[in-house]
Amino acid sequence: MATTSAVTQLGRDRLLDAYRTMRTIRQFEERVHTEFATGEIPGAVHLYAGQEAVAAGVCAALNETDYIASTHRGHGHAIAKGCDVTAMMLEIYGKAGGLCGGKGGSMHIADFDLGMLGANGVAAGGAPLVCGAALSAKMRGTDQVAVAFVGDGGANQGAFAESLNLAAVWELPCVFVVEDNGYAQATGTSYHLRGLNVASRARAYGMPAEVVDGYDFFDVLDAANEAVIAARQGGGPALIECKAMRFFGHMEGMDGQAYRAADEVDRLRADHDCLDNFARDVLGAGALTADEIAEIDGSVAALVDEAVRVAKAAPAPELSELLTDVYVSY
Amino acid sequence: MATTSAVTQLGRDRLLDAYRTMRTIRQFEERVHTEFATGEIPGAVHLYAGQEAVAAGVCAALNETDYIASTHRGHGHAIAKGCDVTAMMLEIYGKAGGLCGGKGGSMHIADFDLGMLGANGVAAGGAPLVCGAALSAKMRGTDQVAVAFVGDGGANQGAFAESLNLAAVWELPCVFVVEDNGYAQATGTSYHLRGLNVASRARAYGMPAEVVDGYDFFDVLDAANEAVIAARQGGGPALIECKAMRFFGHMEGMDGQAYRAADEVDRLRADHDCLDNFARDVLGAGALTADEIAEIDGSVAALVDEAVRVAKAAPAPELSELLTDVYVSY
Amino acid sequence: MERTLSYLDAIAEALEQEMRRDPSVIVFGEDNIGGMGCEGKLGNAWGPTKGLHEKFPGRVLDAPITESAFVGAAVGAAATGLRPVVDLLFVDFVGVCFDQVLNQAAKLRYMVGGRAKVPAVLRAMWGTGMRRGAQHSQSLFSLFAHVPGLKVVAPSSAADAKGLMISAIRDDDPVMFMEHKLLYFSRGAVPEDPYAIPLGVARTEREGGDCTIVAIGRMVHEAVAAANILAEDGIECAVIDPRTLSPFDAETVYESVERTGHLVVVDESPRQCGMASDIAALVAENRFRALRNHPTTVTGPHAPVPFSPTLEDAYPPNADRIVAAVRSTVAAKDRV
Amino acid sequence: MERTLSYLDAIAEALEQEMRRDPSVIVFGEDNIGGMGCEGKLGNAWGPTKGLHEKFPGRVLDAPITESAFVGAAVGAAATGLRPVVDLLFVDFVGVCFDQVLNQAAKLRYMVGGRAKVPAVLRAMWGTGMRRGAQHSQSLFSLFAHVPGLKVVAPSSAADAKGLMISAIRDDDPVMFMEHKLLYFSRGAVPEDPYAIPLGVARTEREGGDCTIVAIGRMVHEAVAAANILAEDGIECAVIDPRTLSPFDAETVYESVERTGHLVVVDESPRQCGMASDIAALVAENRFRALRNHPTTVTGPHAPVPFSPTLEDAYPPNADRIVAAVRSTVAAKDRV
Ligand SMILES: Cc1ncc(C[n+]2csc(CCOP(=O)(O)OP(=O)(O)O)c2C)c(N)n1
Ligand SMILES: Cc1ncc(C[n+]2csc(CCOP(=O)(O)OP(=O)(O)O)c2C)c(N)n1
Ligand SMILES: [Mg+2]
Ligand SMILES: [Mg+2]
Repeated sequence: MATTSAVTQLGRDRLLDAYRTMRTIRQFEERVHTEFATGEIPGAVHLYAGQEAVAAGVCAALNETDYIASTHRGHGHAIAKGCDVTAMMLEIYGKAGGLCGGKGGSMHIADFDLGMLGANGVAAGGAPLVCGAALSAKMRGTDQVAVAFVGDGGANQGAFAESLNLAAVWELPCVFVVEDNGYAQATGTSYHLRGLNVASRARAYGMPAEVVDGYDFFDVLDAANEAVIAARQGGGPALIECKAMRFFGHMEGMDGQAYRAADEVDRLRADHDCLDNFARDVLGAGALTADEIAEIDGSVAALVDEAVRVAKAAPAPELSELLTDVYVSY
Repeated sequence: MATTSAVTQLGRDRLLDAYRTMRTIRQFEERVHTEFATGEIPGAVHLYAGQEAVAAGVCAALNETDYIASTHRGHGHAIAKGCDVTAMMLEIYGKAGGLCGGKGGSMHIADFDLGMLGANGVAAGGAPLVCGAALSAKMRGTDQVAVAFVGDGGANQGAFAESLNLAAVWELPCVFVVEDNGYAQATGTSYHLRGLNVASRARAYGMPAEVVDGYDFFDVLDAANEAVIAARQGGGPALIECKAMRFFGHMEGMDGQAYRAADEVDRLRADHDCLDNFARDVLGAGALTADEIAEIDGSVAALVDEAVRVAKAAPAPELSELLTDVYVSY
Repeated sequence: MERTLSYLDAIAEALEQEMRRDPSVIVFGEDNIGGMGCEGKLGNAWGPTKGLHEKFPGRVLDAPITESAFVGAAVGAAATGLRPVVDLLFVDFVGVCFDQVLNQAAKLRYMVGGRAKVPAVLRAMWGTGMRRGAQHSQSLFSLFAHVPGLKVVAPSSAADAKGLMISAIRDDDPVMFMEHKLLYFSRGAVPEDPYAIPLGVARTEREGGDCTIVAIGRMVHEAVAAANILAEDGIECAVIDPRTLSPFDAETVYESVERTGHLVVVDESPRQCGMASDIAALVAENRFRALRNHPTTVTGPHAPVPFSPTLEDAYPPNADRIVAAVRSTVAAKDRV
Repeated sequence: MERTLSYLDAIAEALEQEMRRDPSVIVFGEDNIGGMGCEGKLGNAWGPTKGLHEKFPGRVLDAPITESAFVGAAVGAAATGLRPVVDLLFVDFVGVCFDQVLNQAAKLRYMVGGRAKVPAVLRAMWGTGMRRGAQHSQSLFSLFAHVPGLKVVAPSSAADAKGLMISAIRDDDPVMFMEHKLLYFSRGAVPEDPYAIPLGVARTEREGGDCTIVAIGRMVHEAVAAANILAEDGIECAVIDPRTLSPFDAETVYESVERTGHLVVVDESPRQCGMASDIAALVAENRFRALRNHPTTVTGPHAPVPFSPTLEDAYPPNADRIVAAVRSTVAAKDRV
C-alpha cells in the first residue's frame, strides 16, 4: 500500500501512463484469452494478466532508448515498453503487418526501435542477450540500461546464473527482473526453488538484490528506479525479484490448472489485483479521479477491440516471406 | 594446524594411508612434470601438485563404493580414489594397458570399478554426472555418496549452478567440492568470482556450505566427513570450498605463469605445502615417526619410477582400438 | 478387432511396460508428474508420462528447468546402473544441454575405453506444424546422427513408437528418441504385449518397382499419400521408413533402389548436412550404377521455421512436392 | 620478397586491422587478455588475441567460464550496434552454449521479421591432431552448416584466414569462424594491407582435368600432397578448398566435375550428416550426368577422436587414402 506522498510525487501524467499501461495489458490479455478460445489464434500463448505491475513498474523506470529482453510470457513487457498494440495483435494472429511480419508470433514479439529485444521461447533466453545489450551501451558510451525479465523457473537455467556472473564481473549496466509467479508450468516454487528467493543467488554473485510485492506498481517502480539509476551511473547490475501470480493458466488451451488450489485464482482476482491496488492508492491519494480511470478503461477497450478487428481482417504474410530474413546476405 | 587429538583419533593406519596418498600424488605430478619436459608425454596435462590435501581429505571420507567425478586436473582425485598408478601413467602416455586403454588420456582418466567416474575435459562436466550417480544410489537404495570436484573457474559454469539446484531439489546424496586454486587458466578469482566464495551460492540454492583450508588434510577431512555422513544418512547435498593453489602452471608445456607474482610458487612450496603441514602435525602429535614417513617417501618414489618405466616401455594400443567402444552394439 | 492406440499412448504403454519389467528404468523431466510444490493436484503432465507416477511411485521425478543438470544426471545414472528415460520436451531445448549429449553421453564409453556404458533414452518432440515458431519446431536429428556414440530413433507410427521405445530402453547405448509432435494423436493398431522393434532396421511401408521413396517421421505419411496418387498413373513407389536414423539401415534402401533405379528422399528438416542429403549420398556412392537418374532430395528450406500458419504450412514437403519429384526422376530415360 | 605470416598471426592481424578500422569491433573470451585478477602481468593470452588489449584498451575483455552468457552477450551486443568477435577456444565447447548459437544467434533475425541483424563472429579451434582427446578434437562445422541463419568459414591457409576473418567481421550475419588448430603455425604469404575474401567463394588450389578433390581445412594440404603423388602417374587432380561451408560455393565444384567427371570429397569429421556427404549429394543430385563414377567420400570414422597418438593419427584421412580413392574412381571406365 503506497503512501500518499509516494503516489502524488510521481505526478499526474506518469500516473495516467502507468494506469493506461497496466489496463492495456490486462485488457489485451483478457481479450486474447477469449479470442484464443474461439480457435482463431494459432500457437502457444502465455498470458501476463496478474503481473501487470511488474512490467509497468519496471518500464516506468526506463527511457525509450533503454533495452528490455522478455520471456515467453512477453505481451506485458512489450506493451509496457511501448509496442504498438495492433501490430502485436497482428503478430499473435500470424498476420502480415505484425511486429515481426507474422514470423515470430507471441513468443517472439520484438521491436528493436523501442529497445524491446524480443520475447524468447527459451527459458532465461533474454538474460545473456541483455548482458550484450548492456555491454553495447557501455562500449558505445551511452547511458542506456538493459533489463532482462525471467521467470522463477527460468531463473534455474544455467544461462541465467552465468549471466548474473558475467554482468557482475563486467560491471554491466543491466537489471535482472525475476518474476516469481509461483509456478514453472505446473511445478511450484516451493519445489523448484525450495521456497527460496532468487535474490540471494544474485547477492552471492556480487550484486544487490531486492524482493518486492509484484502486485504493487509503486513498490516495483521504487526498486526499479533504484537499480536502473545505479546501473545508469556505472554502479553495475542488480536484481529485483517480484512476487505476483498469473491469473490464467501457463499456456492458453492446454492448462487445466488442477495443480492450483481451487479458489486460488478467485482469491487473486479479488485481493491481489494490481489494477485495484493502483486505483485504490491513486484515488485514495486524490491523485487521479474515478472519471479519469474510467476514461482510460474505455479508450483501452476500444483500442484492443480495434486491434482484434484489424488482426482478424488482415491477410496472411506473402508466401515469399518464408525465405526472407534468414540472412542479411547469403 | 590440527590439534594433537584430531590427529591421533584418526589412528595410525589411516594417517599412513593419508600421507601415502598425498605423497603419491605429489611424486606422480612432479615426475609427470619432468617427463613432460622431455616431450615423451603427449597432450594436455594439468598437474594437481599443491592441492593434494583436498583429494586425499575428501576421499578419506569415502568408501570404495562411493563415486567421484573429477575435472581436467584429475590425477590427484584418481590416485586418492585408489586408481592404479601404473595404469594411470600408461593412460597418460597413451599406451596399451592404460586405465582407458589409451583412448582417454590425462583428461579422461576413469575407473568405474572404483567409483572414479572420470576426469572431464569440460569445465564442471562432473557435476551433472554426480547428480546422476547420486540419484542412482538413492534409487537403488544403497548408501553410496557421490562427490563432484570442480574448480573455481568451472564453478561459474551454468551446468554447475543447475547441478546445485537439482541436487537440492531432489535431495541427492552428493557433495560438491570446489577447489579454489586462485586461477582459471590465467584469470584470477578476484576477477572471475569477484573475490567471493562459491559457498554462498550453494547456500542460496539451499544446501550447507563450508570454506576450508585446502592445505590442511585434517580440515578438509573434517568438512568432508560432515558432508558425506549427512548425505549418506539422507540429509541431502552440501558444498565444500577448499582453498589451495597449484604449484605448477595451468597446463604443462604452455603456461609461463607471468600472471602470478614472481615468488608466489616459491612461497607456496615453502609455507603452504600440505605434505609439510601433515608431517608437522603427525610428527608433532607423535602419531607417526620420521622413519615411517621416510619409508613411504621411498616406496612411493619406487612406485612412480616403476610406473614411468612401464609406461615408456609399453606398446601403443592396437590400431583396431580406434573403432571399438563407440557403442555397446551398433 | 485389433486394438488401436495413439502414438502418444503407445509411447506411454512402452514406458509403463518397461518400468514394470525392469526396476532400473526411471523417468524424469519437467512436469513429468506435474504439480510438485503446488497446493492443488498432482498429475498435470500432458505427455506420455501422464499418470505414470501413480503406477510407479518414486520412479518418476519432476525436474526444475535445469536440462544440463538433469540430462547430465541421466548420463551419470545410466553409467551407474539405471536406465533413465528423460524428457527434453521440445528437441530445440537440446541447445541448453548439448554438452551433455555431445561430449558426455555420446563419448563417455569411448573415452574410458569401454569400461562404462550409457543406457539412457532422451525423449524429444520434433517437427513443424504446431505453430510454435522457430525455437519449437526443429527436427535436429541430423545433428545427432552426425555424432558418433549416439543412436537416433524417429518413429512414424504408433506401433513403431511402442516397439522402438521398448528397444531404446533396453539398449545399452544412449538413444535420442524423436517423437513427432504432429503424430502424437495419430492412431494405429498396437499389440498389447510388449514387443521390441530392433534399432537399425527400416520398414518398407509400401512396395513398388518404379521409384524408391525414403521418408522420415511425418513425411512417411506424405510419401504414402504421394505413392497412392502416383499409383493411379501406374507409377509404383516403394516407401521406406528408416525408423532408426543412426544406425541407418542402408541395405534396405539399396535393395529397393537396385529394383527401381530411382531415389527420392523426403525430410522436413533443412537439406544442408541433413539426413536426406546423407541418404542420397550413401546411395550415390554405394549404388551409383543402379541409379537411372540423379537422387532427389525433397526437404524443408534453409530457413528457420516461421510462426504464421500460412508460412509454416509451406515449410515441410508435402505429397504434391513428392509426386512432382518422383514424376521428374522416373521421366528420365535410362542413362545414355 | 613476399611477407609470410603464420595462420595464427594472420588472424591476429585481421583482428587488429578491423578493430582499427571500425570502433564497433570488440573482442572477448576466456583469457583473451589473460591475467585479469592476478598479481602478475597481463597479456597471458596465447592465441590471436595476444597483446591486442594493449593496442585497444577497453575493447578486449576477459570472460569468466560462462560461454552461454558471453556468446549470448555477443548476440545481444551485435543486435545493438557492435561487431563482437568472440573466442570459444575449442569448438567442442559449443556444447555448453549451443542454445545461443542454434536458437538465438541463428534465428533472431528471422524471428523478428528482419528487424534486427546479428553481425557477430564466433572463433573456434577445430580438428584432430593435438592429442587432446574426444572432447577437444571435433570439427562440428557440419552441425553449424545444417543450421539456417549461420555462416560457416574454415580457412586452410594464412592468407585465407586473414581475408576471411576480415569478411567475417564486416559481414552482417553471425559467422562461425573455424580455425584448424594444427594450422596455427603453418606459414604463408600474407599481404599486409587489409583485404576481404568474399564469403561463399571457393578457391581452386590446384587445377586438374582427371579428378576433382574437394577438401576442407587441413585436409586441403593432404589433398595437394595426394595430387602431387598422382601427378607423377599422370593423373591430374583439381583441388578445391570451399573455404566457406555455408554458404557453399557449389558452382565451382560443379564446373570442375563437369571437366573431370570424378569427385572425391575429403573431410576429417565423421561422414554421417557431414560436409563430405553433403557435397557428394549436391553433385550427385545436380551434376549426375557429369559423373563418370560414383562420388567418393574420404572422411574420419564414425567414432569419437581417441587420445593415443597412434590411434589419433589413424583418425583423419591422409594423402595415401586420398590417392587410393582417386585411383579407384578414375580407374572406372565411362559409364556403360
Ligand atoms: C530451456 C527451456 N526448457 C523448457 C522450456 C519449456 N517451458 C516453457 S515455459 C516453462 C515454464 C517457465 O516457468 P517460469 O520461468 O516461471 O515462467 P512463467 O511461465 O511462470 O512465466 C517451461 C518449462 C523452455 N521454454 N525452455
Ligand atoms: C566449458 C569449458 N570452457 C572452457 C574450457 C577451457 N578450460 C580448460 S581448464 C580451464 C580453466 C579451469 O579453471 P578451474 O575450473 O579453476 O580449474 P583449474 O584449472 O584451476 O584446476 C578452462 C577455461 C573448458 N575445458 N570447458
Ligand atoms: Mg513462473
Ligand atoms: Mg582454478
